[in-house]
Amino acid sequence: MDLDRLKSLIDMLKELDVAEFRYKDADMSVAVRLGGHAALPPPVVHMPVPHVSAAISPAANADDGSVLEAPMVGTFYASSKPGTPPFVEIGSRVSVGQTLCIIEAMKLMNEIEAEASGTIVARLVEDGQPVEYGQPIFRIRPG
Amino acid sequence: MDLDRLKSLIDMLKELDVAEFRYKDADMSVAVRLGGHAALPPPVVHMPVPHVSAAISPAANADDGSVLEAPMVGTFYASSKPGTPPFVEIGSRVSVGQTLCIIEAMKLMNEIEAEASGTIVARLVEDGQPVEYGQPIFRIRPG
Amino acid sequence: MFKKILVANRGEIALRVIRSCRELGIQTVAVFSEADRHSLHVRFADEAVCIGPAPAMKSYLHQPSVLAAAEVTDADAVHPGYGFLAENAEFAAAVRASGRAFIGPSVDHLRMFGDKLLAKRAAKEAGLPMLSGSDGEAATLAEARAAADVVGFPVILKAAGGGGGKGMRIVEDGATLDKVFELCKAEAKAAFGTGRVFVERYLRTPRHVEVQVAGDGQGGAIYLGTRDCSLQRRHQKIVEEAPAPGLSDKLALEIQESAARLVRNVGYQTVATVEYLVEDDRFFFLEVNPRIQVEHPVTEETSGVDLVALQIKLAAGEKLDIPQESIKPVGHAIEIRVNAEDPWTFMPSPGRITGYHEPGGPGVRVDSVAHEGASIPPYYDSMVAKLIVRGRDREHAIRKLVWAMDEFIVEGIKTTIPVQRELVTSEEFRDVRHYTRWVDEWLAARSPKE
Amino acid sequence: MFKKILVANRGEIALRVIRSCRELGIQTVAVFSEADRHSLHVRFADEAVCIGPAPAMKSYLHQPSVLAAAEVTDADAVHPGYGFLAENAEFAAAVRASGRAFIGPSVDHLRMFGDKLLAKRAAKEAGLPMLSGSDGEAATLAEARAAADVVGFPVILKAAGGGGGKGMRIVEDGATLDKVFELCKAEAKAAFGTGRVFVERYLRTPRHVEVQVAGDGQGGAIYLGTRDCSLQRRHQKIVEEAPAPGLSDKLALEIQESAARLVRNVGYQTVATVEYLVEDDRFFFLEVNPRIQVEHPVTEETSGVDLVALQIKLAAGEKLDIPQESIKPVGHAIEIRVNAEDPWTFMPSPGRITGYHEPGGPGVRVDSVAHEGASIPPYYDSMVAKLIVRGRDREHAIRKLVWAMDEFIVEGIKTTIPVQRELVTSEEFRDVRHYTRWVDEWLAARSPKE
Repeated sequence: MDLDRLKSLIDMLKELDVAEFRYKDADMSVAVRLGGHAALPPPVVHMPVPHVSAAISPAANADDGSVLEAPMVGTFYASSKPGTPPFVEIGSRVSVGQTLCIIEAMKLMNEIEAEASGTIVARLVEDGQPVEYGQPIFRIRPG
Repeated sequence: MDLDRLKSLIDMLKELDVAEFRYKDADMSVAVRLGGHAALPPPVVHMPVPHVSAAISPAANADDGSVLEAPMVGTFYASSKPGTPPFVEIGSRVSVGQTLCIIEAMKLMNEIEAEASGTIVARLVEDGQPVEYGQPIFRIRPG
Repeated sequence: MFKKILVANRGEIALRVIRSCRELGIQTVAVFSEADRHSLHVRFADEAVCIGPAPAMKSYLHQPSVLAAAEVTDADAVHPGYGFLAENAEFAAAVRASGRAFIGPSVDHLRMFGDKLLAKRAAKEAGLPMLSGSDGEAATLAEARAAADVVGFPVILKAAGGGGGKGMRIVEDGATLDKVFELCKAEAKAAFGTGRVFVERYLRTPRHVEVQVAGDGQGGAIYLGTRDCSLQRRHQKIVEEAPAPGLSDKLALEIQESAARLVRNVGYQTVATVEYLVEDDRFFFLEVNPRIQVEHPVTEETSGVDLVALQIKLAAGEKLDIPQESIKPVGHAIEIRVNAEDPWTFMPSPGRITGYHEPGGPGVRVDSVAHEGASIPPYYDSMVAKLIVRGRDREHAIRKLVWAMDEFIVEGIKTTIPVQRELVTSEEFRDVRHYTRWVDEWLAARSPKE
Repeated sequence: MFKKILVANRGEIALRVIRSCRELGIQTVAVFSEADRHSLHVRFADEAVCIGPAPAMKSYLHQPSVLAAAEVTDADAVHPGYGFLAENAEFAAAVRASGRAFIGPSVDHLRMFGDKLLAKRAAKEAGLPMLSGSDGEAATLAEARAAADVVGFPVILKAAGGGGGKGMRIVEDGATLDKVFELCKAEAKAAFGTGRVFVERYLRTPRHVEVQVAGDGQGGAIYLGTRDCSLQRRHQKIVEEAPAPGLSDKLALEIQESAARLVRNVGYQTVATVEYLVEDDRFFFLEVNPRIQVEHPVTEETSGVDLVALQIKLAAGEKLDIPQESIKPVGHAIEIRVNAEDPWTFMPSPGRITGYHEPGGPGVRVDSVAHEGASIPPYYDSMVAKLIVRGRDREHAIRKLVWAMDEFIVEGIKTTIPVQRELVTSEEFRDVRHYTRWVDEWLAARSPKE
């Protein structure tokens, strides 16, 4: 390996604003990924933003089924009325179109329905808690 | 494995802001991934600073001998007086302690001497030009 | 005073509102689209709610989401910033119907100033000088022809629902008017929901002069100085200054008093801008912007008044505690809108900022949420920062501005700084010989192929 | 006026000087050590010269290199900033001997104010109130004992060559004085080149009040307002404000007039700061700083005068064109020095800045060369930025400052912001009950183990 030639190569790649480079011939192979441009550096924001959802623990393992996200901002209700049983429980089998919860916004009760059939693995929001757009509310194992 | 060469390689990769590097040939293979903090991202300064040395072309190939840098700020003179022959020419053999040029600062004529013997490969500054600290002024092939 | 304000906006104006709230001791809620999750306005608010995906129609413009965010965070007031829902009477009504304060004017005033014909009527009643024209709607081609014949061609045909440079067309002669009249009405109906149009005299080389005013809805109204925003590209302001240069003291006083009179006359409560065209020492009412404006900082820098704090206090029902006599503008301020655009084609240049340094030192202010590593998303306006300088006088402010622009580093995206630098160092700008269409003509002359 | 100024400094003050030069239309030369090659002060100068390796002794303090840089770039003046060579009479003489202007006072005035005994004599001659003490050098232990007995213990033993918090020792009683006197002289000789010392009355809880002055060497001298810098850690200022709070109008006037009198009396030409201790409505002369000071922006923000531009104009021989009557300080300004230090141990925290956002908006000014990706090198002082806020009054300024600190993002290194936030929100600071050693006592009480 010729360090000087290598340096010239990398200098050239940088000048050409190349992010990744792979080369192979009979004698050698080389692969370079250059810092800065390829991967986005972490944004300035490192501290957790005090979202309304801050108190809610994030979803567990990625293989524990798929996540259902809140399609709107509002208040999450697990049952149709206080004191009545929830629409679904952990372990419930659900089918497409079945109501899973209500998100109330501006006095409107929006029934949130299952998009696929499966089994409820986890509920990620407490009854009566606010949710924001895109916030995970259920974890459902398809099938 | 030659640890010193490896260190040189990694130092160079860091300096070049390389994030990942793989290399393989008949004798060896090496893979390096540099940590997020190790690699300095490119500084904001991308435009050339209008140094007093800006007009001077940078040194040529890295294998053309070693560079002698100006040990001080001042004005570079190739000869002892205007009209007299320069201390050294391209191709001159020089020995340790031999005067190579003068850098004048505040009316003081500072004789700059060779630190090792060798052959002058290139003069990198024009007669009468200002030089800054650390600016390459000669390229000398040792021996 | 309010306990918690939801800021229904993004970018620099959201941060600007948060800054004044912090000073006033008011909690803040940011709303953000998925594209803005890492924006600094989100970081600096006390709470933040994601209200939808990146497109504005599904987030910042989606009223139910914004209202629901106010509800779940228990905010007692909503500040709309500028743009988005700031002048939407329906939204203001919905905010108020939900028991919250809308930090802006009454629904009636939003409707009045959102309709150019109603606005003109109110201005006329307050005795403001008007451009001659159809004196109300030109309902038929015959009415438009009659008005144009009196005024003299070219005339300008404007949609009642337009404003801010939108919904208007210059008509050179009667034949053209015959041809475009019905088309204009149809376009206006499609764009603004009302096909009402009117005819106005067309000025060739007017300057855009506006007055910052504030009213408390209780008979109190003050003016806080003039601004000149005549450097416009296609009706979009790109450089603004305060006070408006080149006005005689008499004219400056008249124009400001007339603006305050209009606000007082209609019982307006909160801050607003009354816009005029000025030509040959005469001024004509143009429109009213019933909100905080992008260029409000130049007035803050010369008057010393925090306009956002004032706006919040007025919305909370406080009386105007600033006597007119106490407003004594000092020095000269200029703002440039640093947009992520190609400086010569004005094509948007969204992307990631790879290097960033804001100018600083005496008399330099930057309002921005930009930083190295931040992205300018393609979904919204292209503003990166507002650069505002304050000098002893106009010449000093221009010199300071030029150096501040040279010191402003924004790498990774293109910005409009190069074209603004040429504009503010032009002889025309220095000598105040520019007018509202001058930038367009200058750009056309500069590159004839554009 | 000068054509090209070499700025013999680094960091924010180098950029500050460049900013005023740009406004005045003067070319600039930056000098830099190898550690500062990528610093913004280098980028923003018209020319830049590397003058040596990282250690200051071999670069910024190395006079031949700085002088040679001025020579090769043909600069006709040198601005020394603060620190480094700013108060070095030998350097000022060498600059002038090379046919260039030194933007600072005469060599005589540098020597006068560099020697605390000469400075005190000049102040006394100008009729300034002095702390009682040895009235000149205490050459022998007997003289020191005699002075201390009259003044009463504890006394403070100061080196004539010291200043700025260096070269002084509090002596509690006669036995201690006997023990330390010769040691002090030897230490002074080693540190400052002169072993001359003197005895002064020791004040327990004084405030540090100073006056910004300017003279034109032609009999003209003005004062531009008071500053209070009583929040100090081990004699190093960490928060500064203007005007000094809690002074009666009479005292504020007296203290300022006496400062201008001193400057006028010695025929001083350029800007300076006259420092005082204030206790119980009495003030005592402390020392004169014959240069621009770190905390000059708070005076700029209240007086509206660009002090660096004024300094340059005075060095170019211009007369003082600002009448005393025209200086009418408005509002209140506070500066904090954001240092790269652990906020509680004050251990330096050099390193690379990985995230950076400066606060902005109305009344906020930041003087800094920091940015994301920039490094704070370990070789020089640890300043990252100066944050300056301007408010209607002190309470408003404090509120604004607190929020501006909260909005200041500096990631990757530690900064002093957290301790400064606690200090400026303390009851003692609010009620102006703090004094020069209060921070040290507060810190000691806060963490008894330190």
